[in-house]
Amino acid sequence: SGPDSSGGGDSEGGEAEEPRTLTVFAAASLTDTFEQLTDAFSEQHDGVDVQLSFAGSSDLVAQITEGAPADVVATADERTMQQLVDDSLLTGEPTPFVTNVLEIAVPEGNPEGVSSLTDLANPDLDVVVCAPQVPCGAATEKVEEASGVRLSPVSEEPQVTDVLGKVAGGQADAGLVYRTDAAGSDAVEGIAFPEAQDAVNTYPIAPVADSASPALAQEFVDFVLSEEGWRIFEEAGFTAP
Amino acid sequence: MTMEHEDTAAGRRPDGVHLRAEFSVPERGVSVSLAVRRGETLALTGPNGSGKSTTLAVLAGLLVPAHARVELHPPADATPRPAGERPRLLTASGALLREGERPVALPPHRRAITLLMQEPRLFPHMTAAGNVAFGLRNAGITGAEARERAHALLGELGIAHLSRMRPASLSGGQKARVAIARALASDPEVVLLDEPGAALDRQSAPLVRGLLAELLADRTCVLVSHSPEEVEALADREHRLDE
Amino acid sequence: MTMEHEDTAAGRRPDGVHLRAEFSVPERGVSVSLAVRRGETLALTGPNGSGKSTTLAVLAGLLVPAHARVELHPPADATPRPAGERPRLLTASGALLREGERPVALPPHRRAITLLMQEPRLFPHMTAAGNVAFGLRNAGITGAEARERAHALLGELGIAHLSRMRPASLSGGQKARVAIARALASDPEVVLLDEPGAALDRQSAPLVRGLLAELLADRTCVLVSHSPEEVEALADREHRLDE
Amino acid sequence: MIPGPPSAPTHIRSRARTRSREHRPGVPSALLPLAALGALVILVPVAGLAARVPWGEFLALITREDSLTALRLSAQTAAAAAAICVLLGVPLGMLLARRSFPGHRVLRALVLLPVVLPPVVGGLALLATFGRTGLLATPMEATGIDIAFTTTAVICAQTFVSLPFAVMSVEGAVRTHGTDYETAAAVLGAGPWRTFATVTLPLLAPAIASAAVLAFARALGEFGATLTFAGSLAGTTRTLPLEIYLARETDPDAAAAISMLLVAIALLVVVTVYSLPQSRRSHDKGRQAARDHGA
Amino acid sequence: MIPGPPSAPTHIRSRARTRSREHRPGVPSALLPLAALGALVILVPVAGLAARVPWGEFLALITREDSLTALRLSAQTAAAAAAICVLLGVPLGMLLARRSFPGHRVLRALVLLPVVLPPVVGGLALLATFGRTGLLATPMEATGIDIAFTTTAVICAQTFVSLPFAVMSVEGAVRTHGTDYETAAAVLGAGPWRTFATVTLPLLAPAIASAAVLAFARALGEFGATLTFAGSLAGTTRTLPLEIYLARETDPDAAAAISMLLVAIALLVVVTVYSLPQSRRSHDKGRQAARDHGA
Ligand SMILES: Nc1ncnc2c1ncn2[C@@H]1O[C@H](COP(=O)(O)OP(=O)(O)OP(=O)(O)O)[C@@H](O)[C@H]1O
Ligand SMILES: Nc1ncnc2c1ncn2[C@@H]1O[C@H](COP(=O)(O)OP(=O)(O)OP(=O)(O)O)[C@@H](O)[C@H]1O
Ligand code: MOO
Ligand SMILES: [Mg+2]
Ligand SMILES: [Mg+2]
Repeated sequence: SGPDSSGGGDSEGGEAEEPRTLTVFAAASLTDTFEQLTDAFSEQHDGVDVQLSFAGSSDLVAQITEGAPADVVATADERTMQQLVDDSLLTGEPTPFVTNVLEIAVPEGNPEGVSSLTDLANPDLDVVVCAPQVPCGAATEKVEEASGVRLSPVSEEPQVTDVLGKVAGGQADAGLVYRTDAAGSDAVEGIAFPEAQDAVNTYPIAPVADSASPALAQEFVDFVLSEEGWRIFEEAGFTAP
Repeated sequence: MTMEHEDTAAGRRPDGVHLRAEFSVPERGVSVSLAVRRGETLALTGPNGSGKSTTLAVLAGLLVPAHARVELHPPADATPRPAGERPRLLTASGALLREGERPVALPPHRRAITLLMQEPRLFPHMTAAGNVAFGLRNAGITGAEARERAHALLGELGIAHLSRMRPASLSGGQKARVAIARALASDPEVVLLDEPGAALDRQSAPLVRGLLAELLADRTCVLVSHSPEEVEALADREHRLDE
Repeated sequence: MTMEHEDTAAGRRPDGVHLRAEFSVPERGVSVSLAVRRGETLALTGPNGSGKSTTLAVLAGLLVPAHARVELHPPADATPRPAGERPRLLTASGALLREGERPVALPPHRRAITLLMQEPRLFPHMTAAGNVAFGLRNAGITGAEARERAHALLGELGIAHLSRMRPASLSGGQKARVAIARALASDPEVVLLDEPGAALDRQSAPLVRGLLAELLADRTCVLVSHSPEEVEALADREHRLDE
Repeated sequence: MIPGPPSAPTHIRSRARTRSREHRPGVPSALLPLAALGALVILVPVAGLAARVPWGEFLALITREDSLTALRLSAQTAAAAAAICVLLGVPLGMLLARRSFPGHRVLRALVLLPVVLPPVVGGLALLATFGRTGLLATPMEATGIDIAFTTTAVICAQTFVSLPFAVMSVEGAVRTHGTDYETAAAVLGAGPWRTFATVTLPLLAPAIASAAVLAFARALGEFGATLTFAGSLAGTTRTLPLEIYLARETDPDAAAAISMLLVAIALLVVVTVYSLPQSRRSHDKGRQAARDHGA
Repeated sequence: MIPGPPSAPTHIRSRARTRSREHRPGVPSALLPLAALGALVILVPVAGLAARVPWGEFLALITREDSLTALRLSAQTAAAAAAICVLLGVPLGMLLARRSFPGHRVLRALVLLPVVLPPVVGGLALLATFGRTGLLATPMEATGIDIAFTTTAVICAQTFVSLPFAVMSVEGAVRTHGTDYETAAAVLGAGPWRTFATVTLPLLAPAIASAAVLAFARALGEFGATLTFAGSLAGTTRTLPLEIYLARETDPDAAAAISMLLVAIALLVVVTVYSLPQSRRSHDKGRQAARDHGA
């Protein structure tokens, strides 16, 4: 908890209030944006110490199910969030706050000259994608079905960051990642393709039922959904839900 | 059998026997029956492999034969032991018998017997003096007194100048002397010595023998030796094992 | 120094000296100069710590003193060695000298010398016969012949019935005999024996001594012993070290 | 079936024993609670995991094709990695234990690095070395070696993370063992090779078995480095841990079941290896040492 | 400062030596290439990683507050985990080496399970045990203990994955060591405790140092179980590996730099521990054994 205990101008008011802590569990793909969000949020809420914990969405869900002290949770897809809804671990319905679409990621300079999804069907290219079990892989499958393009990847990764890593490191010639991932990396170029619109991934956020400071949790959720929050997401390449 | 236990449970033998053993270790072809009187030194001799070291191991509690009887008797005029102190009575299977209790095996360190093994294994991480002091500490003598006595004992054995050496830098005979000092340091009630003089040189052997004679004078001892001189000088009686 | 190397490079000594050593190990207070003639058994005696085992270690190559001269001479009538075979010549610092080359230390296993250590360390994972056969195999004798010879040798030492036992289940004296058999099995040019008889019983000692006398008859040998009988029976000459 | 006689509990059997019993120094009883606690620290979570397994469907879950494919791949790669670890780890462990050379101490510490590096970073390190833009890219291209996304890459990753354990356990054993028997062999005329083959290796057998088991276990559980360096393709690079990780997303029951499969293989291999005669020798040695004093 | 005499290189010093040199059995030279290959398998990837570090900004990257916070947390938790591993691992290793009891062989294999389980699964196992719906939920609630997502949880996760290494290395050493010296102590009248304190422990010191180092290294590199069981909260549960993982996505340079920091700590600790006098004893013992034969 933060050292600053001087009363700030925030909603719950009252003097001599203790430094308050808010714990936010967020999907790994939100690392950058949530760190920025938190900085902005803390500026407006004096004496609030926001703790961020990043992991894969299904890890977050498992942790909250086992009693992790989270106040807010944001996952990278609706299916994982639904498990928390089913277990009644959230207050209210989760709210979608951003969406994300796939892009083709190629190493800097696009050495193989990839320009469309069809190019990825070239058997000479080493293509990596997400496995169907994870959100980005489910999206990849949808794209394949909708477009009729059959990919034969050399690897089906369990996390989108692993796809990105292989392309960024030059190990693979191309991969399918989220637009935000491509935008966030200096070592890859993102190539948008029209079929991506067939598989839009939605990120939901919700306050957690067990939260020690439900009001503050709701404030954070509201901030994420605010205009100011949106600007941060937009800059990172997210699209609106 | 149980009857006998009762007999000896009183523990005092009018015939002055201090230590009595009767056992056989069939898998080694060893079968022994012997008794040692209080203060007596019994020489245990016999050819290689006849069971001398095995006998000492049984007496010390390192080997517990399936059928054995080992008894250590308190002195005939012993004052009653303070409550809580166990009678030092080992019986069938090397076990301690207390009235109304199931016999339990008495481990080596509770037998008031020290054994100088044929391969004595000096502690490699202690100096010569440290090794000797180890024996003393088990008898409750610690600190400066232990160091002093260890040094004195090593001196009597002619190796005072080596007291700060580690076993690894001692010669065979020097090690043997440290081992003798370590075994005798704690003034044990009963001493078992397995070929203590085998590595000693011609000059030292008689000196060490003299010292041993002194130390063993009124101590109960079983001495294994192949040297007629040693047996002659130290033992009151000889017990021969044959193959 | 270099001159001397040249001198002895020829290697044949008219005086029949087979093994010559001159060295000092100041940190152990040992300084030795000795020569053994071909086929001779030299007894090395002296008090504990006088440097007997140290001397054997230097001869065998386990210890290389800073300043030392160890020479092993080929027989005077030696036929020229087949090309490629190295002359067995050890010189300053226990090194092998070949003309035009820098001296290199000659490791123990290249010295055509076997050593029976004071603590002989039988291989725990081999049987008694296996231990003896190990010595034979180093001399190129393998398979059935090695087994047979090992068994025979153990028989001569009176422990044929133990040939399939592991060292851990042998008595002290039995181990000592296996170690003797192992050291002598390979018929080495030079044998160094460190107190071979120390653990033997009164009956066996003379028997083993007889056997050793036979085996050492025309072999070059350095024998460390504290037993006057042993020295008397086996040695042609005695060299005393003093502290 | 005709029932055999009821097997007597140990303490009764020992009363009726006909062979002698040796005193074996043990463990001070005051330490036993700590030992028990140590065992619980490991066993309780494994029990917790087992409690999550839907045992009714266990067989169905682990015999799915995905699981079996991953199982086969895992068994093969972990065995290969363990073999390489023994082949390279025994010499390296011996070297570290027996020779001193400049940089000895630093090398000994460097050998531990794959343990310290989080496996994902280990995978990145392998990419930075053997990857297409890595340190060795030029020589590898020249020789036409391309291990990216192959089973070979899996074995590489597993070897990298497991080798330190093999080296450490061999080194420890060689040090503790000393050189007494090797010296005895040398003065009997045995050269370094014969000594190594007939004295060192047999005496080290239990330690080598331990090293193999440790390396195999570590390789079997390897996840991060494999994923990062080799990828995850069914039948080629997707080992059991990767399969578990994926299954967890959609089917936690299957994930728990496959984890138990991993546990079962490990138990099987470990119990088997430790039951081999040569890997028990040091145990016997302990016993024999006790016996020795009765000799 | 007055310059001292230039220190002579080793081979010259040895020519002019005044002390005797002992023959030390070594490693057959034919094995040296394998040992070198083993060392390369480990060193080359680490070099590959180092090549990726932007050394110019290294200091700036590792002294960022995030890095320092994670460093502090990592050092504390890994040290605590290593201490617990020694405390519990020494008794358990001794027990496995010295006592036989029903289920001994299975327990020995079970102890290896945390090595086999992918760390993420290990983390799940811990959640399944200590979590809200876990095996121990009832007793933990009753006593008001709640370790989930605290620094304690980090230490738990690290202990769970590191303990097997401590146990294995102690067990191996105890077995190899035998019981000779303990028997010698017993026949001199020393009870189990005195024997343990004055004979067993000092003789095992090098093995215990190794166990501590291994456990510390493994705990330092722990990632998957920590993330899953303890989460990733800055200052509370986000250790260096988690920090690296986070940085990797956004700032690969920082990730590489922090990895090198991890490597540096590990090297420092390992070299320090192995330089302690008592952890070198077995080394000396090797030397002394050689000397012994000259005695
Ligand atoms: N640990 C053991 N296991 C099985 N048999 C053993 C063991 N130790 C010794 N023996 C056998 O038991 C017999 C008696 O051995 P013991 O060591 O008691 O003889 P010893 O009289 O001390 O002989 P020495 O004079 O050679 O020391 C021998 O035949 C020996 O082979
Ligand atoms: N490894 C060693 N390091 C240092 N000093 C040693 C070492 N081994 C022996 N010494 C010392 O060297 C001297 C000679 O020892 P050595 O073992 O050669 O004697 P020895 O004549 O064989 O004696 P013994 O009859 O007792 O076997 C002794 O004073 C001994 O303390
Ligand atoms: O952010 Mo995710 O849950 O790794 O796709
Ligand atoms: Mg004996
Ligand atoms: Mg000697």
